[in-house]
Amino acid sequence: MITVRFFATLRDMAGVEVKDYPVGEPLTLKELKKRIGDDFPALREIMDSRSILVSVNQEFAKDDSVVRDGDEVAFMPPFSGG
Amino acid sequence: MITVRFFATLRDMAGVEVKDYPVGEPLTLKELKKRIGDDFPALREIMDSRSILVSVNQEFAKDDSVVRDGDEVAFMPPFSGG
Amino acid sequence: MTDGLVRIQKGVFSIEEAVERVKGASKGIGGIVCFLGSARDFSRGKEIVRLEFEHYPGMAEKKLEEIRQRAKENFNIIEMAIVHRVGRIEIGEDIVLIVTASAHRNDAFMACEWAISELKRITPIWKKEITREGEVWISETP
Amino acid sequence: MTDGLVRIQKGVFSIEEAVERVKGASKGIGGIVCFLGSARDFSRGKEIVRLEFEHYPGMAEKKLEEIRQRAKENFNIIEMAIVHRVGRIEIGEDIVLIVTASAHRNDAFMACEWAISELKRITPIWKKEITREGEVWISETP
Repeated sequence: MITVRFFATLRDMAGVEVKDYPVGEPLTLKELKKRIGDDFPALREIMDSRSILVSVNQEFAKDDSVVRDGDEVAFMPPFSGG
Repeated sequence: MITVRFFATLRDMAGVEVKDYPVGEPLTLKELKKRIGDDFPALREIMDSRSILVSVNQEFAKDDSVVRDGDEVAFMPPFSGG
Repeated sequence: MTDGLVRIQKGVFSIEEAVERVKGASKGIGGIVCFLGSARDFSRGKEIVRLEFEHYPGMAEKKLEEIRQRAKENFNIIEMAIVHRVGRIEIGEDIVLIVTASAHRNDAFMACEWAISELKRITPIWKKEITREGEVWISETP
Repeated sequence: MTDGLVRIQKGVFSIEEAVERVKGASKGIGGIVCFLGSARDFSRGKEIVRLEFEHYPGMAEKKLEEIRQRAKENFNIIEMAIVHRVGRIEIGEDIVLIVTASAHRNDAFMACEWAISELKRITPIWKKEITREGEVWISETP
């Protein structure tokens, strides 16, 4: 299982905060995004925007990062803390 | 009367905090310094040091500033607040 | 590990308490610089009713601690504390506090300015502005 | 005239109180920068027992107020407060506090750094360091 989290405006767009994806073999973030896009058409375009940050196990990651069973992936709009 | 005040190390050198000088005509700071130097030989050299600041009525002043009856003059070593 | 020097919390914080935590690190501290961010009543031409902050629990704290460690490596500072509030914040209330301490003031100023910029850049925290016309998540995009 | 925004006092001060005085100026304040100078235990290679500060009453307050006014003219800040203690100050205690507030943080940082430099340059306040070997007035010369 990969736990996918959406934050702030992305959560509003997805309509959920967390979505679990059962996985067999490890896959790339790019592949995972495709599956997420199928479930959440509203996110399909925005997920590929350069301003959206992605983390794997709470570290920043890129499209070619590999994710596997047990990982936590988060999709985050630009930060606005401070 | 001109009230002359000494601060910090200058007060220690003068041995007094305040000294009043009766005056008739207005005089320049340079002239006043000469009179102070006669009373306080320990200050004679240091008063002309470029690092010593002088104020007249609480505003910075120079050797050619004119002081008169009622004025307050202060001799101040370099500041070390903050 | 952080001795409470890096915190994300819902409630208000005390500046004095944070300064004391930092001062506890050394008697050689001569200069302390604090940055305090607070909630303004106007933003982008709109009157703000209140703010709401959301964070990524775990990752946000980790990033703040990373900022603290890197500040101590890269600037000549003795200690640093960061507190960021989340949840509902009223106008005039404090949002974030960064305290940097050094022997001499320039180092503390530099580290504090760097830290608040870095916090904004890498910490997963989001601000929502609540105005009379509605609510909007703040971020350049989308 | 200054509404207590510029103070020279013997007793300890509260950072929070000073911040509140500054915040009172406007709800448009978004960034506040504080500089806090405190008494270090070592200076010029000597162990310090305590400090004593002397000021020129009247002129010192006037110069602090002048710094506040010039800061408000020359930087894009909303308000500024300055507190400087005089008399006996123990190691670890605070000596001086400068609080600057602006809509955006860069202005507050710049004004705060300028103000502490200017305070040191033009305010008639003198520090005496008390060490085990004796007392010495601090100044570059004499």
